Amino acid sequence: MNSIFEYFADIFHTVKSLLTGMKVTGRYFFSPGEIVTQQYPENRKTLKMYDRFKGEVIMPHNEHNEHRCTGCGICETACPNGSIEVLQAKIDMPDGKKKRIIDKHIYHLGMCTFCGLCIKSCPSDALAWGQEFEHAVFDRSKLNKTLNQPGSSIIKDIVE
Amino acid sequence: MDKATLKERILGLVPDAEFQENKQFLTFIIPPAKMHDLSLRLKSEVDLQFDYLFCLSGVDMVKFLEVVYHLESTTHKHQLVLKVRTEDRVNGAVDTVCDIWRTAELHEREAYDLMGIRFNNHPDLRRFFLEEGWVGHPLRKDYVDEVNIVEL
Amino acid sequence: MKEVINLPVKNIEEEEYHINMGPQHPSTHGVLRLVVSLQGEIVKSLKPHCGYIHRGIEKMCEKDTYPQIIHLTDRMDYLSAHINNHAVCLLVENALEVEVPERVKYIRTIIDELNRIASHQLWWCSFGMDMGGLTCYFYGLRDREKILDIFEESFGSRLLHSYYTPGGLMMDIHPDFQKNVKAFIKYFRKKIKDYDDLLTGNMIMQLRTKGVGFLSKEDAISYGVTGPSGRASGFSCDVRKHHPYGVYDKVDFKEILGTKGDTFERYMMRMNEMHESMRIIEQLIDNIPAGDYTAKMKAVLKLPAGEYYQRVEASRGELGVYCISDGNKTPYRMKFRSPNFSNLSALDHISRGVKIADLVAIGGSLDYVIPDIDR
Amino acid sequence: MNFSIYDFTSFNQWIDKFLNDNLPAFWAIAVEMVIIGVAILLFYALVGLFLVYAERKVCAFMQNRVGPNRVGPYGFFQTIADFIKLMLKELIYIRNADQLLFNLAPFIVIIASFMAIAAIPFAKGLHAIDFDIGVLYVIAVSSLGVVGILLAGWSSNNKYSLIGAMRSGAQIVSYELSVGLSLVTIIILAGTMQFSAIVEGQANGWFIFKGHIPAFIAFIVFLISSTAETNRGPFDLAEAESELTAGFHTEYSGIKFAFFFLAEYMNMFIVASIAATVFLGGWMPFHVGGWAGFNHIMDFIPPFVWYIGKTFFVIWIMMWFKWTFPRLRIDQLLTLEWKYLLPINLVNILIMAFIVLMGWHF
Amino acid sequence: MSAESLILFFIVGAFLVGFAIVFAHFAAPNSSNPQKAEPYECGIPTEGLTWLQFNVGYYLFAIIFLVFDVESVFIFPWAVVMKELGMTAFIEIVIFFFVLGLGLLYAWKKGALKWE
Repeated sequence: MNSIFEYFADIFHTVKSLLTGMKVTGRYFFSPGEIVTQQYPENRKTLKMYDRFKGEVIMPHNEHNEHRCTGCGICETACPNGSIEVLQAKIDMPDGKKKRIIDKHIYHLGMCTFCGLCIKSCPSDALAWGQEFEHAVFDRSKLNKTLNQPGSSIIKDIVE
Repeated sequence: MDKATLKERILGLVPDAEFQENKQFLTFIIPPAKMHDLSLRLKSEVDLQFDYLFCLSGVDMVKFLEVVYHLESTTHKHQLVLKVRTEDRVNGAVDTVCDIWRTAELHEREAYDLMGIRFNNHPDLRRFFLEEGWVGHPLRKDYVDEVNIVEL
Repeated sequence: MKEVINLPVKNIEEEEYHINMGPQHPSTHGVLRLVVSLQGEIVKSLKPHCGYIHRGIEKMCEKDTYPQIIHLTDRMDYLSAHINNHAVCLLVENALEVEVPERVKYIRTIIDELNRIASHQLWWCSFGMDMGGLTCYFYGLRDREKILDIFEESFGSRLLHSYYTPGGLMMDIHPDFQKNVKAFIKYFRKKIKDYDDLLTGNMIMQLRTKGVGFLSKEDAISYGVTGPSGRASGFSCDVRKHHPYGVYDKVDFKEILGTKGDTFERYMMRMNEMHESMRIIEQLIDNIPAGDYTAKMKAVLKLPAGEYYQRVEASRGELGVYCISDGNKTPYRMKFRSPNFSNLSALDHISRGVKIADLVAIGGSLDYVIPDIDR
Repeated sequence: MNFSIYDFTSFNQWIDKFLNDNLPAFWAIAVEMVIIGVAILLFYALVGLFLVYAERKVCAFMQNRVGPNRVGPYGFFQTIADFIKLMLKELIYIRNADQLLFNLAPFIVIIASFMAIAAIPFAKGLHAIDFDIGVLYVIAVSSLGVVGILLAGWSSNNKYSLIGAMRSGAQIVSYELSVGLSLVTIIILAGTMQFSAIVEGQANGWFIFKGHIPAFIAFIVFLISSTAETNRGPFDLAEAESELTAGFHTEYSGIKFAFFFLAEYMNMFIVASIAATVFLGGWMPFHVGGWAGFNHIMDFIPPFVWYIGKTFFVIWIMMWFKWTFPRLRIDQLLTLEWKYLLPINLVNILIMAFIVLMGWHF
Repeated sequence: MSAESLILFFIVGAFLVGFAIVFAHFAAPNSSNPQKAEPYECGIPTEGLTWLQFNVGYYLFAIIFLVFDVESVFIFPWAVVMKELGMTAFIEIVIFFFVLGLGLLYAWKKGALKWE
């Protein structure tokens, strides 16, 4: 007798638990306001990334096409993957001395793991995170970027 | 059991164990021949009960290969580090402990695969990560692979 | 005279055959290959084959400086990236005997627990999918998104953060961090009821998991099965309790311990841990002390020669970092005792004699992350 | 000619008469056949395409997603795009597969569903064949499709497929019984196996209300077991994607795969229409005793709409099942049938017979 | 329409599948290579024979199914005429079901309804 009671109790509990589950999905079915899908390419205009979003490493330039990079190469040694190459050039200073400045700051985006050590280690805060995240290209060589813009120069008050 | 008494206890079990200074754990270097016996007793004796092998690492110290066993007792909460050394870099072998601590089976396979330390009586000593027929053991200091290892 | 033909008598009971679950299989959560010996639908034994995504992180560590190692540990168990980072940071701090500011400890603890919740959410939805309930997957990911948004706001990335550095943090938390975390806890306490209604209470799921895939306490200890999977068997292995780090010694939380050791118990462990993690966060979130977000560290970190071992409780079990330093700025040998590696070793033992559908459920309940096994 | 959308009988007779008047007898039948064939084919394709779309939308809404929304308004043409894609995909021939059986399997699953559709009454006068053993016929034919699944799994030369096929074998031997017996419950009440007569019998109330408790239990049992028979929902063990990757159709590609997919949806449509016909009054409108005005409004809705509405309601419930529950294990599948559904069914039949004898039904 | 027209449905179904497969055969690209023809087993070559003796765990179920399926054929005609025959039919079917139920109960108790 007891087992028969258990048999029906089983059926009851099973049906009850299944209905509880169906209640959840049923509720979401009838509440389209809960939909969380983002319509990505359409919402490109309104899509705002967070301020600290790590899209890529950039070198901010001011309106006079000046950056803060001295070309010291600390970021190059800090990078664990070798995704930064700093090429230096020598220029003649007015006082006759030769001074090393940055020629090209090459950033291999394809090798970057976004650890942020270059930005953290930079003594003159020349590097920063960019918000751009649509990095897909057809040719891998396009991922090698030169961060300092052509013709740019260093901001005057940066001391090494 | 505190460190001092545990030290006495281990030295009582294996008199020729070599004590090694370490701030964190009590560390002993055990002769390879005695390792299996010692492990059995470490696990079974009531006041020791080292039933949890929480780490097994192979280390290449260039002069010798070393297997490091990190042990803990879940009842007495004391820890112990044992080391076994073998100087033969080609056929160097130590006794397996995977019949005592089952987790050692995969850890020993890993150590064999990457470090080239053989384990006697291991039930299934094959390469674990690398494919059969791979030449060399990558975690060794003298391993060269110009294709896959890129020096920056 | 009649010819007597001797037909080979085959015993069906004995005939086994092998199928491969993985490397490209919907249930393996990564590229793990399990060669399963089957007899009918019953699993006789299985052999794991790993290494499909082995990256040699331990070898790479030998040429990286300590701050550079952090970004490699992210990529081991990518679902508990922060906790992996924490292990290496603690190792370096303890070796150098650096006292990190209280603020850092609080923030790290909160973020570890958030990371644990996020990881368990992903486990929950993939477990549901393994059981055949696809809807679970979307609910789990929907709620995990909220945590990832908090992470992204504070550290800029969603999965691989590299947020901890030896001595502190990369940057201070976002000003909205506390507010958002509190909002999330409020939100998730509501949504976790859906989880219970949809899957936990479901009779089909309970029938499929209760009494299936039993692992005894002795075996759990012997196999080194830690984390929720080990605690389901009654193996008290919570590193947060036994070897406290961060501010775990200051918060009040229970170590969730099970007794039955079956698949359902392993499931319940993680469900309860999510509640417990929320409790921990609630205790800490309003009390983050003011202060610096990093301790003063030298420019080049050199660990004194010697051996160091650091254990933390990652979301899947005990993560150990074993480091041998020869006094240089790079470690001589770095070994990660990854929780999934040990948990995987018990899979063969657990799954003998179960059906192939149960194997998937057991795999889901052990919750292995393959990059952590392969390292 | 005058016919109404409420009764297709006169329309059929008109076509029949028109053809017979203008053509010799043989050609009249031939043209009639072609018309019916094209109509059925179109209907079949439309329902199949719509159901795939509906399934994707329903599961999307249950999962807080939007679902297909790229092709056409609200993604309405998504399945057509999918169909074109599948038509243009390569058919891969598997080494060592049993080519004959491998190619035969999609034929069997599709033909079985076509044969089943023949007996379903869509509206008054709108059914192809009105068997006097309609219920028995539909049960017999719809279970044929599983043979196709069995063949597909067996012939694929793939271990996952084999396990899937064996599981579907277990499903055949179990759930056919429950489907049959739950329909018997209603046949007792209706006293006939002819679909048109069953529907006519529900003019003054659907059987699910007329037979109250036993009819409702029979409806539930029918829903569960027919879900299992169509390899759907929590019973999709033959294609359990987390265990067997895709089960019996792992090796099928392109349009052959599409046919399994189509057949699954059509089988769902068939069992849903049987449920709608037998339990929910087929194309009969919903009436409430005494509410003359309400009943009149209900009568105004064409029978075909009633029929489609009820069918899609049942289909929606089956989709709801699928997107809520985790999958059963094979032994639980058999336990459910033999230890729960079968005894309940047998007792239910007796209760129903007793109620009918005593005249306690409405 | 008469039952003979069932053949029409058969033909339409066969036509649909046949036409689509033939169409796909011409319209779809065809580039065969040995790797493509391999049966799918998670990217690993299948080892051993695929058509193996499979230990079906539901052998006994199949036998019980046969019994019940034959019996249910008797139930259908009874169900149709049940109303007319009245009480006699009911009592007869109760006896019939009793025997059937005993059989099921016997199988249940003997453990035949357990997956091996």
